[in-house]
Amino acid sequence: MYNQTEIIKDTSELGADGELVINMGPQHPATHGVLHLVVTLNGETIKKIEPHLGYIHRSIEKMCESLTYRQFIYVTSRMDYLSSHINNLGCALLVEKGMQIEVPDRAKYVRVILSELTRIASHELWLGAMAMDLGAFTPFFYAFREREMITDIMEDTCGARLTMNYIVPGGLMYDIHPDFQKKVKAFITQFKSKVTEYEDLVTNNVIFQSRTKGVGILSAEDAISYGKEMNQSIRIIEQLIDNIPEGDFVGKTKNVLKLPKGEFYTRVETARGEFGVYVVSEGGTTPHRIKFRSPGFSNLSVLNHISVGSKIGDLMASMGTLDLVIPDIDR
Amino acid sequence: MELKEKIAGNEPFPGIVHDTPGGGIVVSTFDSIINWARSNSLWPLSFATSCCGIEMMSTASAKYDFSRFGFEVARASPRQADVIIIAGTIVNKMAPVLKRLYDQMADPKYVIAMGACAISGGPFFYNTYSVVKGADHIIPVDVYIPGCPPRPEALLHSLISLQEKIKLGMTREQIRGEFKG
Amino acid sequence: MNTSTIIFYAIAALILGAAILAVTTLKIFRSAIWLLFSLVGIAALYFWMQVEFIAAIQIVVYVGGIVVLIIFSIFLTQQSGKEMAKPATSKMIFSALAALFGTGFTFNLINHYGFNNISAAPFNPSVDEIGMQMLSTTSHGFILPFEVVSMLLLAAMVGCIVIAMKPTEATIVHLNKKED
Amino acid sequence: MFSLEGITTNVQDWLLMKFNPTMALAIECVIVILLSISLFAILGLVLVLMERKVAAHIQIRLGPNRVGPGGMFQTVADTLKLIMKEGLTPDKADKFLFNLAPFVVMMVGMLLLAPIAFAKNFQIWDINIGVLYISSVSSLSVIGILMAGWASNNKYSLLGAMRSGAQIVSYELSAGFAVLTIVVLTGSLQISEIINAQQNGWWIFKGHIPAVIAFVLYIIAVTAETNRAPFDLAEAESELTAGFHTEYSGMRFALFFLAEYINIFIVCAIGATLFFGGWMPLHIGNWEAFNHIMDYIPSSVWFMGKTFFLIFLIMWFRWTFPRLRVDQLLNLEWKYLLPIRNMFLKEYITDVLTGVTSLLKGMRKTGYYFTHSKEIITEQYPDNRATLLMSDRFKGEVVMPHDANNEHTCTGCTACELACPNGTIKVVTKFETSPEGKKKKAIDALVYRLELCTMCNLCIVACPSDAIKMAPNFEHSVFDRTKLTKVLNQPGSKIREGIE
Repeated sequence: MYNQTEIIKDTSELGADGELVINMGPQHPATHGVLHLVVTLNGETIKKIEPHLGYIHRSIEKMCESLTYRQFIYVTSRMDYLSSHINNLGCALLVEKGMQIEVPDRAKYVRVILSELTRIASHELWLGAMAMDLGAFTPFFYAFREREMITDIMEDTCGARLTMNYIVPGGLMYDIHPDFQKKVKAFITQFKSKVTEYEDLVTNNVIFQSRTKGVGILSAEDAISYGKEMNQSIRIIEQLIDNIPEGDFVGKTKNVLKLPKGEFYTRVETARGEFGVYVVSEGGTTPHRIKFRSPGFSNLSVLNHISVGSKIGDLMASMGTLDLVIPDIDR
Repeated sequence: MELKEKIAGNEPFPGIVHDTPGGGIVVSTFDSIINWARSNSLWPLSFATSCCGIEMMSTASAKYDFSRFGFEVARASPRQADVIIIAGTIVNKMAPVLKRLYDQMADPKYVIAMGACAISGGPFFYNTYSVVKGADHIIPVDVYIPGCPPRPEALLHSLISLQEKIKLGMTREQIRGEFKG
Repeated sequence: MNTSTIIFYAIAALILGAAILAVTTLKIFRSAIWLLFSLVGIAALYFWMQVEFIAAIQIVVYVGGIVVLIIFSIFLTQQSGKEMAKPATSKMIFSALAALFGTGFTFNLINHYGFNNISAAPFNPSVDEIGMQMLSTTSHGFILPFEVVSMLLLAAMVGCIVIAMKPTEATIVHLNKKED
Repeated sequence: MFSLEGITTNVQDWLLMKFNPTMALAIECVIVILLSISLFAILGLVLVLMERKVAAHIQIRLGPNRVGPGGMFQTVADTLKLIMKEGLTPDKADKFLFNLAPFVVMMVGMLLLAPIAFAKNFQIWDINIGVLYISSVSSLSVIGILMAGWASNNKYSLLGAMRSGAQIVSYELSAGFAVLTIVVLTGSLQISEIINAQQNGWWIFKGHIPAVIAFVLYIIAVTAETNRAPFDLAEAESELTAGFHTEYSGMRFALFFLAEYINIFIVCAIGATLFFGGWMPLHIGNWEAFNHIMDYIPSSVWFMGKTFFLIFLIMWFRWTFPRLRVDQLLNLEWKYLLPIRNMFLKEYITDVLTGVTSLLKGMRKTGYYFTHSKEIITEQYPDNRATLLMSDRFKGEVVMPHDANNEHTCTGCTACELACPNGTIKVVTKFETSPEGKKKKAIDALVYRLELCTMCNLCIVACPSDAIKMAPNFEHSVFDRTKLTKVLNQPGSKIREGIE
């Protein structure tokens, strides 16, 4: 059944003018998953990139139409799994907006802190993976050391390391772990002391700079701005961590959630861009139509534009900076 | 359970040491030496489709460090890999690619299905038209680890189980070889 | 027949065999590889003669330089992987005859030259001696050929740079116009 | 002073006594071949293990430690496995060249061993053009790589091979220049003479700035020539999967793998010979006592020590720096290592200085972690299983707690089944007749399919009687998929009194 379709184009022949057409992916270490790029090369210079999608298309949008408003949140964790928390938040916000549920302050604070932690974790992974794409293996291990601290915090509170499913419409699934504040503070101290390390190893490294400078529209400043974003996240967490108000962690909700008839849209900023949820409701317990605006998809579309004319090694650099999560693109 | 106990103690080099004056002689069979070598040198193919791939990276990271078992030589080329860890969902479009990757690997080769998606389709078992309901519909799987995604320790546990399976002569190839012989 | 002679004939067989394969194989890349073996064999012959310096130079220049260059140019041609068509029988016979004639002619020349027995004269292949000879201006010095060759190399390098130079914007526009 | 001189002379004397000279020579040849093959094998095993351990310690982890004491047999297992693994040849490959290529690469490595002086008077062939011999023979290895890349009939391999070719051919120039510095200082190409010239001080100290610059050039150039990171473009994993050896498997891949390390050993041995005096002990001016003590250390130890120091340096580079791009690689060679560019001297010097400082900063960081084993954060699963603290909230699997009387609190209301998004839980109910003759609904089986479960916790939240909960178990690996379908209620269990 599966081998009836011939999917990989036979590109064994050379293209016109001695161009070399290579299939990068679906299984290729640089594509961070199962992206298939048909790259046309002239020597080492890229002439054209055609991304082929669908290798991880799980029809999540269609699937959500058969799930209730409580259930559909958990699927969004599997889209952009590096910012699963933020995806969940976006969906929960939509439901809350649609039903006008009041969310207690405590839940709001915790949601923001966890989202920012997720963002840092995602960027840590980006840093490691980007360095790895450029051939440096060690920063990956240093970045994951700090990332592990975050996943520990997540595990304590949410019970999972990656796909949390902690946010429910109206608040949180259960209260934070008693050690939560202590651990977050410990993480902040550790992280601040290690940022210089990343700079020494990665952002200030002459090879890294020359690999990223002038590559596409994303340059060394972008690499640094990622670091700045992590610092901002740290600042947000610092402001909130001591002030988590007491009170309920979940607002009062009905047992069965029903969105009123109409169209709803919310958006949140995930680790790699704007994530939007658009729902058309017919008033039932499940969405009538749902559409996610995923950041990865728009990021990918820029790839051809920024890579034409650069070297094949640059492709890795620009794909690294785009920080693609393929299941987020294919959904 | 019995597997768990076996895993707890990592056997050294297979064989019996006979003490003789002035030293010792290790007596071992050729088969068990080969199995020992194969089980201790499982080079994974760097293949990941979704979330479980991140946990695979975590397993490689310093805290869990699967290099302690000698698994760290992740090969990008299927020709040089021994074990393919299916980390993530396999959709219908990916299925022939996965089959091809598996065919490209040199014998002996092992397969670990990591996470609910690879075992059965997991979250996408119902309601989706595009997901393969279990990677074992495409290629034979040696070890299954449930979880969504499984912890890094769980992946290590499955790798140790695979080692144990190889040492006990329970993999598909070994069993097939016995029938032939 | 002592060991030394056996080694000589072994090396000679390698050189000749590789050379014949180089011209008869139908795959162009293989042909380059056989040429390489032939050249390595010649280097081995130099080693056998204990003129190590020449042997090393043979490897550096011919194997490390020329053959790599040839291989690169083969890579850049389009159909390097394809087998070439078998040449016509008449052509083969003609080339075989030509080769035979050439061999016979050379053999005849060498045979009639009557080499003097020079084994008595000391033979000094040391590096400094070679250097001296290369730059000496006496009657048996090699300064003139040395300089001429360097001129040739310079010309070749200039040619390379001209070919490899990136065309300026103006020329590209000009060329595009021509195409239209 | 201990040296291997005695052994070689003894062996030769004994052989000459027993056999005629030709036979003795033949036997010596066999001995040398056997020795170099075993040296190859041992060096390969040791260097690969060393690389993995160095990498691990730089990367704050432990590295191989479970196969044999301290992981000593890890590479033995790897080698055995590679030998026993199937060797595939792609369908449309040029089979002859494909099979030949790894042996060419290997043979080059073997030939290069000949002029290396491992200890005082312990050298296979003290050829009078030693240094030239090495640079000429090492240029042969590029042929093997080009052959491998072309014969594989794979585009990634071809790209890798072409990169490798361009790289080796151009960096040979720099390496040659660096070597020539020492040749000029010594006035000889012979390895033994170069070593003897360093009796009163190694060239790196004696040669002042030119020797130091030459050494830096040499290290950079040989790192490139051996295709090591940051110049590992030929097998750049993230770009070209595995470069020129993408299609190789089993034994033939092992040969490439081994040849890489042998090449590193050789270039480092040559570097140690040229700049650090080979087996020559450290002598300082007139410090007679000091020099005397140094002489007591065997010459082979000196040689190996220096060589392994350089090998460590090259490994340190690999685990610190990102890879260069192909045009930058050639820029570095032609514009910086061979400064032929219309560039102001000031600009050149600032470029080099800023570059080198940034690289050194990175190396300091990795060096810090290498030397501070405290920083290692590896947790040793499964050895730490007893002490492993799992968060009690960790969602590992759904369980149904039973009390001592084998009673649970599940009423069979199917709330969990309804809440589950993908049908993981299935409640099979039955009707029990109570003693009073009333029919009452109860569960027959709560079927839980762990293979499907996504640990979303919705069932737990939905359960009105707290009958099920998440347990922090994670060791679920099985060989058989059907074992993952579980019945949560224990056999013979019944609902606790008073639960409705």
